[in-house]
Amino acid sequence: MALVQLESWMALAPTLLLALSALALFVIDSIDPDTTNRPLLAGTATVGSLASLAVAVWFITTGVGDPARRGELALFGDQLIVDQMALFFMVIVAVVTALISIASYDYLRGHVYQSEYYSLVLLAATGMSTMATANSLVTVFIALELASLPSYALVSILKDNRGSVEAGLKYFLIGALSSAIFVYGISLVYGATGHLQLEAVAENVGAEGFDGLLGVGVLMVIGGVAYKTASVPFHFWAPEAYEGAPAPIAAFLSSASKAAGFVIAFRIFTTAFPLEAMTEIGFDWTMAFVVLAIVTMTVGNFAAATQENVKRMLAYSSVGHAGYALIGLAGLAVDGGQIVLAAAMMHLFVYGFMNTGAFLFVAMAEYWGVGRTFEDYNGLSSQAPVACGALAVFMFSLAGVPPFGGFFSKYFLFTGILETASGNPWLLAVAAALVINSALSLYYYARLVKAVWFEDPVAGRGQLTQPTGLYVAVVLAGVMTVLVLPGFGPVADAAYAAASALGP
Amino acid sequence: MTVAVEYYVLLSAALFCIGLFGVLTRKNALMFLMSVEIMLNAANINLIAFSFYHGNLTGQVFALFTMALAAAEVAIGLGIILVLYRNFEGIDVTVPAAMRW
Amino acid sequence: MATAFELAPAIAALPLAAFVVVLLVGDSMPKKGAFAGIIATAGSLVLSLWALATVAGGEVYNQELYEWAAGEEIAFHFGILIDPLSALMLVIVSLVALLVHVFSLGYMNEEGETGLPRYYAELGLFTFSMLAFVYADNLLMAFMFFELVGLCSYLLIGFWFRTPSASSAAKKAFLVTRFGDYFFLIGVVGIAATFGTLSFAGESSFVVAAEEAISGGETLFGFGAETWVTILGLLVLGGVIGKSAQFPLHTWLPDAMEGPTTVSALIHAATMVAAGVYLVARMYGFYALSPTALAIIAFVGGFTALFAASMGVVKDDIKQVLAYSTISQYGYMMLGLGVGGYVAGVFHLMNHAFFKALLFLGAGAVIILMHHEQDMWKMGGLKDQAPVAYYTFLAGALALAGIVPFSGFWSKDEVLYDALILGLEEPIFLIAYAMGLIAVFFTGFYTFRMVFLTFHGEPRSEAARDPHPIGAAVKLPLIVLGVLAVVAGIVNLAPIAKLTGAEIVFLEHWLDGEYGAVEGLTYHEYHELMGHETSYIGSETLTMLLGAALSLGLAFAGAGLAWTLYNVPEPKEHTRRLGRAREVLGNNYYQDEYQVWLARDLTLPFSRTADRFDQSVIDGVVNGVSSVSLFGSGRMKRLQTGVVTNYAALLVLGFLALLVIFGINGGWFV
Amino acid sequence: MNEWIAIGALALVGLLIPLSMMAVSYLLRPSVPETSKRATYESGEVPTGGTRIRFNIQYYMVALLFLVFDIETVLLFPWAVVYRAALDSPDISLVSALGPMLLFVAILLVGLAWAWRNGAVEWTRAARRRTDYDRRPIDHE
Repeated sequence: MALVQLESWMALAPTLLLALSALALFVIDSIDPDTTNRPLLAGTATVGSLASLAVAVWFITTGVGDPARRGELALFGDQLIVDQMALFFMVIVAVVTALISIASYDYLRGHVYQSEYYSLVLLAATGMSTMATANSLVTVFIALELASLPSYALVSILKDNRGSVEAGLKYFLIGALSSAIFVYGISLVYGATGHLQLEAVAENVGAEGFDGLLGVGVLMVIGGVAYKTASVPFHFWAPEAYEGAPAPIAAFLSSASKAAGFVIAFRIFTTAFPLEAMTEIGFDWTMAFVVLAIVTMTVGNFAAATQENVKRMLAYSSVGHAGYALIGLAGLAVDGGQIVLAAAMMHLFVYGFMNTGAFLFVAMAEYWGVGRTFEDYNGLSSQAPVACGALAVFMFSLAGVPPFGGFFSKYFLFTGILETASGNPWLLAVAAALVINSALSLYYYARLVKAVWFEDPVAGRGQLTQPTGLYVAVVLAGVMTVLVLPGFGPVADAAYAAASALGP
Repeated sequence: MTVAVEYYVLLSAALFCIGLFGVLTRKNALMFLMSVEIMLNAANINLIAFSFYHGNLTGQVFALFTMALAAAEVAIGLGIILVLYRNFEGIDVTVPAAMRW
Repeated sequence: MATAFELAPAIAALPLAAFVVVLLVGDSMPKKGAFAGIIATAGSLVLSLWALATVAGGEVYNQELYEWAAGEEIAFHFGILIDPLSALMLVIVSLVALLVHVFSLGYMNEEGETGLPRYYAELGLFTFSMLAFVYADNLLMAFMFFELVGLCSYLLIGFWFRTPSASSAAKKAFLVTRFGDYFFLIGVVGIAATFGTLSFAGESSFVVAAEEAISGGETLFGFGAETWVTILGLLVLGGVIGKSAQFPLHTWLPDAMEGPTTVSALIHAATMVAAGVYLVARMYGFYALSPTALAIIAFVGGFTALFAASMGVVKDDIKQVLAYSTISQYGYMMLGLGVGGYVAGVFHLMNHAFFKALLFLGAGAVIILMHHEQDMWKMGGLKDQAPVAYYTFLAGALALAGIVPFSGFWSKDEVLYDALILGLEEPIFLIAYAMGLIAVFFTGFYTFRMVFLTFHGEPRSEAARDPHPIGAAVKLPLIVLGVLAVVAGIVNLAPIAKLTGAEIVFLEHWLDGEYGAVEGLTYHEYHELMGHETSYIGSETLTMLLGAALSLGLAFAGAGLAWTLYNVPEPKEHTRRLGRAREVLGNNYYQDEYQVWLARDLTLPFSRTADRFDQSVIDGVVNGVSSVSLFGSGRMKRLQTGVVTNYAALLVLGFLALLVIFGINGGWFV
Repeated sequence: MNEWIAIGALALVGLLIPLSMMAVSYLLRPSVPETSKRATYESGEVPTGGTRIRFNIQYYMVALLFLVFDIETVLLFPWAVVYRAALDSPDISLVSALGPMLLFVAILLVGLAWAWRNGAVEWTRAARRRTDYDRRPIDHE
């Protein structure tokens, strides 16, 4: 029972709030283009994203999108849909955006384009939030571009910094190429089915006889989502973009943007391309995800293992985690694969905290100006024990060491596969790859912890300040990474509900 | 006289491959961008042709959106190329290669 | 007016309070904290008696007090279970603890020991742990206090930690019992994982759950329910064997004599060692489900009884003799429990608590008399010098030897009787019975050898001729316990009851819930669970008389042999006649040696080999894997050339590869 | 398929005519090579500097603004096509027909206002922005 009966379009409130905050920032900047009122700008962004978060959580608790309670809401002729999965990912996006906004308060000290920065972040978040609700290839593409275009600008927002510009250029060029492939794939899917709305596509798979075109088109769509989720072979932009971008933006892209990429992947492949019909026309797309998952996690983790630059290590690890999340789609090959899908959603949720936190720690290091390599981080714990404690939590959680959140999601992924995949050698291979890569990942994550906690401090490092916003964000992310442990029940329930509602 | 839809697909595929060829061979950032635009337009051809073929307008409308987004992409891209030029004194996309491995 | 049960937490809390107080301000207290301990244990005793009376009035108490961890499957809590068994044990423990405290006034304070506050504090903690263990209502809580008991005994055995032997004995006691506790812990985890509960009593107890699992024919962890219950029971039994010093983990106990004699009394009579047997009695319903586990208990008990008694024969140190007698007597209890004699086992536990406390305190008195000399060959003739000590010690000795009508006779006889009637039905148990029976002879012998060497004959040393006087604080506990050792048998005069038909088996009725008990924890229900068949020689009475006569005869024979050999003015070391056997016995069957050998010559080389294997092969493999990984990593990241057109090319190549694979596979191009 | 023959013939003719004219010209004309013929400006002007000069940044800004509004009309187009029909339909109110587009234009106006205020339409470059950003160089050498 809600207190008020809301219009159905109000279900988009989490997204609309983000968009409104972005517009509000434009208005603020129009009124005073020279403003350096950081509390106002960061505050607007934070309040907007927190409001979005609150509304999304409220919707989840009141049963919006729950088929058994208030029902899924399809809007604008089924172009958008607000269901449990949409809300789940809206929460992830809003949380990460809030953390980024808080952290950027300090990071942007002295920056010229502050209001632009925040409004671009919020516009990108709007795009990601819309991706969560997109239910048609049209809206998927528009939302994806709405998320991508501000991201290009954000990565290269340090206009006088060659690294930032190089990162932005590479991100943009690969992004443009990928979106061209994506939209071409969409056009082929449209050609083969005559529709762009996902359910309608599903009904017409194989009906028009362009089976080969449809196969190529679907593969191109896979390419599009692989780009957005930084999966091999569309991952090449990721290491550079994350390394060169301002650290909060790297956090934003590697957490929220990746999650948004996965939500469209989950949506498209569970709704538009029913596995049975697709297998009939000769494309068992779960096989493609099996291959992508194994290759992605292997490439990501192996490349991360010998990095010297912390941010780049995290970037490659982010690629590796994309591989873990891809398992969710690979797992749909068998009956009951929703468990694996739900585990992948949980992993993305936890990842939103731990990875954001890790990148924000790097942001803090950049703020301090201590350097970028592992050696530069040596002995930071003696000067900033709290932040370094949080870093240790992030690293161990990313590696999947109990009792942190990352362990549980990975554990659910693993047991999920084992439970459902009995006899499917491909999925068992995925499970084996998961274990091997997790073991390898522990090596390089632990290396950072060792540098920070056990190595002697670098000589001659000056006093480190305590930037409030960054500290708050890092500690918040750390606390959430730990708190996910007792709170895992609700998260898991939400993920299971979202995944089972998708049922093929 | 109508042209069979397969020919449109062939045309668009050719256009797509031309664009792809440009992407792979051109070092100039602007040429890179133009090649991507060609690829996007290849998709547009597909969309419009199939819209006609299926007899619904969805594809045409989506083609309009694609054009709009392509324009927005170009706007962002030109901005990035501009700062590229400022920082690297040129718009050769192979020059910025400091970050690797 | 609070009821006894509402005050039940105070039974354990009082000694804990004493511990805290003495630890903090003991140095400035009169008698270095002894009075605090005495008051606390006296309070515990009073409350325990009240609880006992309340149970006698037909009430029981099974209350969860505090839940400290709760999961979806299982919740861990502290709680109190006061039923006939635990009420009885509470009284025994608090009584012995009180008397030990009082005795310590004479033994420790007057001897001018240093570190007394520590001593009394540890005694308090020890008492607290044991009392809390006794009325624990679940296995995990029991385990925690079981461990705490072990810790306290470590502290107390090592009280004179400056002497190397004391500290090493303490370590040994700790490590050996800990070895058993590992199995216990695994058992606890196993039970929790299997049944989702650790409660001893009530509908949701693991005993009930196990019973249902067996009757339901469930398969647990790949085993049949009964097999699994047996495995769990045996795991828990590991802790019991360690704590109650049963073969083969008994080696710590003789060494533990390095502690103050008062501590030995407490450890042997009522706390540490008793904890093991008590645990078996506490979860008897669980063991009753597994005939195999019971049989193992019986055989371990019977064997230990004989084995330890035989070693007691050749010891020269008075405390060593008592130590081996303790091991032996606990063997009897295990035997009794193992053959289904729940009442007999508990009865012997109670009697033993009294007479062993008496004997140890008596030994303590002798040690005071002898100016801290413990070698029996240097004693003699103390009978006339210290009559109180002599007569009380004698009462204890008679009870220990099992001479009618002293308390030990009744309980030991009942244990043997239960073993006999079961053995007549299932002859395998006759072996256990026989071992117990032969041990009676040894017991009679070594007991009276000890008595005669200590008190009779001529003084054989300067100290024995001029003994140190003993005070009232020493005599009072001796007298109390002496009386109890004589009369405690009254509570369960089963043989007389059978002969006359009089209703005087109070303990059996007590444990059978005639006065009130928690459902499921009564003697006859255990009996039903076990379903032991028994048979008799002729009639029940005849069997009973025959058994009693046999054991009594053997006891007298042993005592008589001791009389002839040692009740002479100048006894000689007849042990030489044993020849090589003496050496074996004197060296405790080389138990320590083989365990050291096991540890040093078997385990250590094995560990070294394992270590070498680990360092060479495993590490080699790991290092190999990691260098391959790192090499692979170096190659893998070279893909990322930094040139964006290369990325585009690789991206397209990757996509084309996918397209070719899936396209050909799916037949898209035809 | 005979229509295609006509088209093919047309294409052929279209190709042949310029090629043949170029061939004829090549055969007829005299060839007198001379350096001044290679100069950029045969009038004698000597060009200075490179052919690539830097345009004022504001060209770019204006071009972008033009692009934005150009594209806006593209998106207005389908709306305009159905607007009249929507108004005639009894199911669709004026607000729901006009509202979304007004909202769209309003958002664009916010963007325009922002661009205006930030100097995108000022022809002379505003020198108010400091570019001392980035005290934390992320060098990649």
